[in-house]
Amino acid sequence: MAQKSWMYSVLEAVQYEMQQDPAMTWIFELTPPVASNPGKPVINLETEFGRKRVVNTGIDENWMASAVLGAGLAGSRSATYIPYQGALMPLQVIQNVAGKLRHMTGGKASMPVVWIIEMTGQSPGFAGQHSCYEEDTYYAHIPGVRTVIPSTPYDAKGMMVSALRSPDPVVYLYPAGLRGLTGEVPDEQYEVPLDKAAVRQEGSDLTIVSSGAGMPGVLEAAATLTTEGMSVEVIDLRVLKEMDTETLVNSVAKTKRLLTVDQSYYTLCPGAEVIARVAENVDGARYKRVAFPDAPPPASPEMFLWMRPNADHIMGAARALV
Amino acid sequence: MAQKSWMYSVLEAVQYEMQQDPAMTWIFELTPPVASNPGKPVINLETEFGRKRVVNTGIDENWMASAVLGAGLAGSRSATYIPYQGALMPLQVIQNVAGKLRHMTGGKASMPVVWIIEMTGQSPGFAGQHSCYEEDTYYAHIPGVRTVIPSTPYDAKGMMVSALRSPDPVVYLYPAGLRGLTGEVPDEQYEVPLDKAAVRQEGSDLTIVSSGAGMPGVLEAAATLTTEGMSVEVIDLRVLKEMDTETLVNSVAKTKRLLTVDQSYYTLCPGAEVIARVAENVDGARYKRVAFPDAPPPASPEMFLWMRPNADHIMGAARALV
Amino acid sequence: MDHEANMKVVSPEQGGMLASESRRGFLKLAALTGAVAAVSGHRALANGDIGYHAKDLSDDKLVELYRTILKIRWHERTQADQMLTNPDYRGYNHFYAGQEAVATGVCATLRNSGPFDQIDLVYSSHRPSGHAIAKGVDIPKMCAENDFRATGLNGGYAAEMHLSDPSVGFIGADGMIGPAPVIASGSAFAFRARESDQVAVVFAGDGNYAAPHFHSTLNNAKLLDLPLIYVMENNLYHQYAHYSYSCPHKDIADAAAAYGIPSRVVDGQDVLQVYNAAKEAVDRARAGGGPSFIEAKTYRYYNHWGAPGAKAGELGAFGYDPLAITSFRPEREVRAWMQRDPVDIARKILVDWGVLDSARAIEIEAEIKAEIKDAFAWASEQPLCTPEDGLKHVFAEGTVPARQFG
Amino acid sequence: MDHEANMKVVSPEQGGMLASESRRGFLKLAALTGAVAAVSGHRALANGDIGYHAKDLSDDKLVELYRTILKIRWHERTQADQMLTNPDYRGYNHFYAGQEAVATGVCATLRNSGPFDQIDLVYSSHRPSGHAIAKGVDIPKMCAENDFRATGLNGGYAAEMHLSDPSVGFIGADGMIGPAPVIASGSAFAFRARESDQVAVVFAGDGNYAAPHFHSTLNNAKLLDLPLIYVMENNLYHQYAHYSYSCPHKDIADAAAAYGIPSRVVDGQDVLQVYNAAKEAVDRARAGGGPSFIEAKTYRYYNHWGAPGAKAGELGAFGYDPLAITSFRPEREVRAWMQRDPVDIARKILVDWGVLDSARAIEIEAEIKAEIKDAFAWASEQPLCTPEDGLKHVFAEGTVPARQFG
Ligand SMILES: Cc1ncc(C[n+]2csc(CCOP(=O)(O)OP(=O)(O)O)c2C)c(N)n1
Ligand SMILES: Cc1ncc(C[n+]2csc(CCOP(=O)(O)OP(=O)(O)O)c2C)c(N)n1
Ligand SMILES: [Mg+2]
Ligand SMILES: [Mg+2]
Repeated sequence: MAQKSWMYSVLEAVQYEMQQDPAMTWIFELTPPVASNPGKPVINLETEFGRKRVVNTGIDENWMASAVLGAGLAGSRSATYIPYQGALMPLQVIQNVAGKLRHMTGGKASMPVVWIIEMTGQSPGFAGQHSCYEEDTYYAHIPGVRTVIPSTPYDAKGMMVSALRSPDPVVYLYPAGLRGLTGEVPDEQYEVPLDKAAVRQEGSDLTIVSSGAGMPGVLEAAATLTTEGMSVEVIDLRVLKEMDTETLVNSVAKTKRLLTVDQSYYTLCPGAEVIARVAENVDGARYKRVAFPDAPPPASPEMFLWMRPNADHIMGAARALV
Repeated sequence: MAQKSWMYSVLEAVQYEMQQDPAMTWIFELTPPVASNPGKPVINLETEFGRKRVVNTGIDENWMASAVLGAGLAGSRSATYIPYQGALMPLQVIQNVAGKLRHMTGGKASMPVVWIIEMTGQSPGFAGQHSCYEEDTYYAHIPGVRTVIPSTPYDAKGMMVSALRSPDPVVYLYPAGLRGLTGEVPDEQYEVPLDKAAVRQEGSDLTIVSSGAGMPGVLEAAATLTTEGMSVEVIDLRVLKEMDTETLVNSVAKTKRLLTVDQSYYTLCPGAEVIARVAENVDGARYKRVAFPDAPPPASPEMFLWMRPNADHIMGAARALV
Repeated sequence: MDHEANMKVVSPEQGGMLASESRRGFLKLAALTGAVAAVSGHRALANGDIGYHAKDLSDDKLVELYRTILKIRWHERTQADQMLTNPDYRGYNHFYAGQEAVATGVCATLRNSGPFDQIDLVYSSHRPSGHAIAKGVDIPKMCAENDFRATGLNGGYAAEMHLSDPSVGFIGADGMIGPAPVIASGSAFAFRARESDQVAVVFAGDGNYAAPHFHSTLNNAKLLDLPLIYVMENNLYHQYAHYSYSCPHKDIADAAAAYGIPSRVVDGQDVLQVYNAAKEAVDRARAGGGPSFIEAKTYRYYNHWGAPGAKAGELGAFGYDPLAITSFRPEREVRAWMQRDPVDIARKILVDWGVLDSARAIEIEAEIKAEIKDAFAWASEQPLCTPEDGLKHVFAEGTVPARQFG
Repeated sequence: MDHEANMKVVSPEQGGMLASESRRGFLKLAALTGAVAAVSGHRALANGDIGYHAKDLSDDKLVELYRTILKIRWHERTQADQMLTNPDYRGYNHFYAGQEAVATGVCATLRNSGPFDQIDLVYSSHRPSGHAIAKGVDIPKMCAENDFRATGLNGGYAAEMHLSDPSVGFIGADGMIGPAPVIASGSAFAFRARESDQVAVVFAGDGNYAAPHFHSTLNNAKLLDLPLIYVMENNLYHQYAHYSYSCPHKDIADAAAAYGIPSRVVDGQDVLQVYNAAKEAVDRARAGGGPSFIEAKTYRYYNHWGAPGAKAGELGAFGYDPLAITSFRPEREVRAWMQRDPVDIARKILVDWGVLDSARAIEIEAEIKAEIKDAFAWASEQPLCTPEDGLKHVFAEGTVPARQFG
């Protein structure tokens, strides 16, 4: 156990699985699978496993995603890291082939593959394509693929282990904005389940649900609200498909107040699904959504930072709801 | 005014606009822009406007969608008909370029383009890729694009006219299952707005909301429920982006019961957004969703027809809610 | 354009054949003459450029090729007849009749049985029945699948466009144009990464040329030296459009050759020409020599989909011409291609080579016809699916919840 | 491979030049010699194959080329210095320094002003500042845009990667690799459909070769004879990978030629070579002769993005080598390319041709430097954006609702 960065934690998981399984492959484009961490050996998958197993390809994210799918169908576990700029280039093959193939073949297709889909870091200044945060919804609508989105280095490693070991194809969303996080992460492999939300804080006045890059702001807001005397329950979805309805419903049955927080666009953001699931199962609750407006992110930091949901926005919405 | 088929109504709209505007183009792949209707002249855009303006291309839906975008940016109104098999091939360029470009350029990019995205007819027997119904969500999550889905020949023509005249890019979803519909459709051009839901039937006990291929089953169910004495309000969304919240909220404020019906997969179906919008604005209502399970459609008609929402399913859910 | 960019060819003149001990060496000339005659007006594609590997096949194996062609042919004809005459029959197909020699010749060069990590993998298309049969899929189970039966090859989930049987290396059909070749290249990538000598084969139509995936597939196959064999079945049309609508090349193989990939054009109606080219490609791939591209010029006797224009008991479909189609194939073109039937060509070669006599050849056809008839009969008695099973197989374990009831 | 598949070239030897009345005819040899000398070890790309169109340019136009190159150069240097020395400066760039001759030579052959339905359109990339300046975008407004100012070219919504100014035919930057060429082909399609003689130009890096869109663009441009000019700026690297990681061709132009598209390789450091090739392509496209492909071999002096490794007041970036990058460019390669600087080459030609003397050339550079400095100064005084305006311009009319407050 040591304090580890997000990327180091993830590559530790991958490195171990690749050491155990000489057939496993990794395909990347821009981001060499390299990570260092104070007091730990540098991990470099490319030099450790060689360019036949760890390959640096051209700018063709659809090939990358399709190639790991083909590798999986051939019996080799395989993973790829898709940079955020190409995050939706592979959507069609994942939606129309990978997600459907097990079912379409009556269970015969096996796809032990992981697509790490980077989401932007939402840095101000880049605009549109380089600051957006929207892939969660697109991927979560696909049946047959487990879509997960860790928000801590601990979960990032544990869910990567589970994803690599899963017989199901996994879309592993990775918000680049969480790159800066570090945490206590065990050295050995461990699994975090691919179907459970996490209750990050218990409370009885209000349930706040978020995921991925939304979590730091939610935790910050919850801490302040707690000091103000509000009893806040915080749920980190972690899994968008299959969403853990039970944890959500149990919480709101208790608090009767649900606030969802998304960095994704308002319309059809994960929070919409959270609210709908709860509303079908809990009577008499009240609801609010904080989300990015249905507008692309502008370059100007003044505009962008005003639009992107933050702790202040969340606290305001929480106070209005309770 | 005459009884007209869906496709005839749509091509009538296109033909007129192309006659008025010699720069306008149409790109197709499998489905020649041809329609006939009893008592009416055959419409054949390809022979009428020639192959420079109306072009039959290879199987490259991303090119088709990108090409009309480029034509629009060059000042030529342009439309393309994407067959359902390739319905998500163009998602990335629509999501990451077209939807963002006006905003990213501070209003300078003009894109008078229409992508007619066919959705399958959901015929039993074809399985997975040829029976699915899922594009609505993917396209509706995109900002900067108007995503509409008519459900009657009258709206199909009127919304096509509006779409072709709109300075905004429009995703015009066309569920092939509605191909069989006919209706009274005026010969002249008329516009149906791109931002208004339609109340198809008024009632006070229950609001049922659906769209596109969901509508025939909803209307059938509503008719039966009405004869049983239930007062059902039926709303046809027609527009997924920007969704007409006001009509939805007003209705449920009255009925306090909301049932959404989607042929799309349950998770993040348009109904989830409908419920979330209403739940944020109406207190004390009850909710239910009918949708396709989060599973690809299987080939076997026995399995498929059991899974696909139909009038019986809708009636059952309505009775349970009221 | 030179298709031989990066390859060494053992031509029949250079020992490849003369040094062979095959008793068929001396027969080759006769066979070639026959084939060339059969090509009639057409260019004798690739004849003589490729080592004549098929000459070394045993009699059994040669007869097997003929039997496979017949199985495919009679599967197609029997199913077409079902569709035309049996109102209860619900199956459909994108018929492969006319193209049988391509699947047969290619799959005969592959490893089709054994452990999954040793057999070769085939990726097929929306027109899969021929590829499936040639790869060794169980025909009765396939018939049951195509008829939506619970005991079908894929439990009734797949039907024609998603047939799959990994146990024989048939990764399966694919309803889309574009993705399959790219995915196949991923299997080839895995083979190379794990140092296996398996090969991946993808069958794709001329329609695939225009898809952006075409570039991805060939470019990465070449860059990474993948053991991928791209078999382009150029049957001249995609749906209703002639391939010249979407491709500036006369030979699509030219497009592949531009990447530096060894590329061949072969007569897709002659199973031995196909075999020769495929053998060369498979040998190269197994030896680490990277990808190959084979363009088989061929033709389908039926229309794009189903049996419109077909008559029960007759081969091929005529006279179907949907309204206002941009580029519909001329009927005389269908008839001309039917003159060079892959069944006839295969039979003639076997008879010329003394492997069979005509009587036995006809007897075999009757046996196969009966076998296929039985397969359809068996299939029609299989149970229908259980509705609730539609919620299975979404993930490896468990079922997903029903949502259609609210 | 022959890049001349479908074209007729008027070589300088065949009348194209000799018949010209240009007083520069006799100077050409001297210039060529100069250029060839400057190329030093490198192959003198395409020299002499193309009609020497640039010889017919007026003095003013030639000086204009030089001025444009300098504007780009000093924009890059000034901005880099801002980034390195001004802690308040928030802008960034994918610097174009080193590649100036490409944008300049190409855009000089285009119609850059007039009604929107008559000017030529340029599609740029994530490295747009050079293309924007060469196409005639207002530089102070561009500087303001890059600094997120409300009065910037695009109101502060765009910043560098989405710069756009349709009024000069600059459709604009594009942050993605892949889509722009396909979209540009759509503009070319519209020109042809409406019988306009406009042309569409797309600038794309070597990284674009591997994108599946590459195939779509070239295939459709060829099939439909589109007035599209694909300018591939091969600066040898995409991000940190040498182009040989993703492309099996030495000359990417070979890939385009395979489609039957007239394709050229030119020395991207020599503005007149670029001009000649672009002029030929534009003339062909306007005359209905369809697409062309120009591969300009060039190099960027800075790293992929921003100014790491750069020093204020100095040209180029050195010594930046991020941890464990697969294929990082060697510093000596940067220095070698800087020996053949596009500013120097352009100046030398103009002086050799007697269009300018050295003193005037230096004076012009000082003028431009001052002009750019003023542009940055003006930009830095522009107002910042109003937060709420982020809800505008989603659609042509109105604003979308705020959603961040719940
Ligand atoms: C992405 C996509 N677009 C459109 C289709 C519809 N479609 C099915 S088969 C076909 C034609 C395929 O032609 P070809 O590849 O030549 O194969 P053939 O039918 O001749 O065997 C088309 C366009 C599809 N399946 N996928
Ligand atoms: C689809 C996509 N994937 C990845 C990226 C990230 N990216 C930005 S620029 C670039 C390299 C581009 O190289 P090249 O085309 O040669 O242009 P250059 O930077 O050399 O001008 C990459 C990979 C992107 N913008 N879009
Ligand atoms: Mg074909
Ligand atoms: Mg480059």
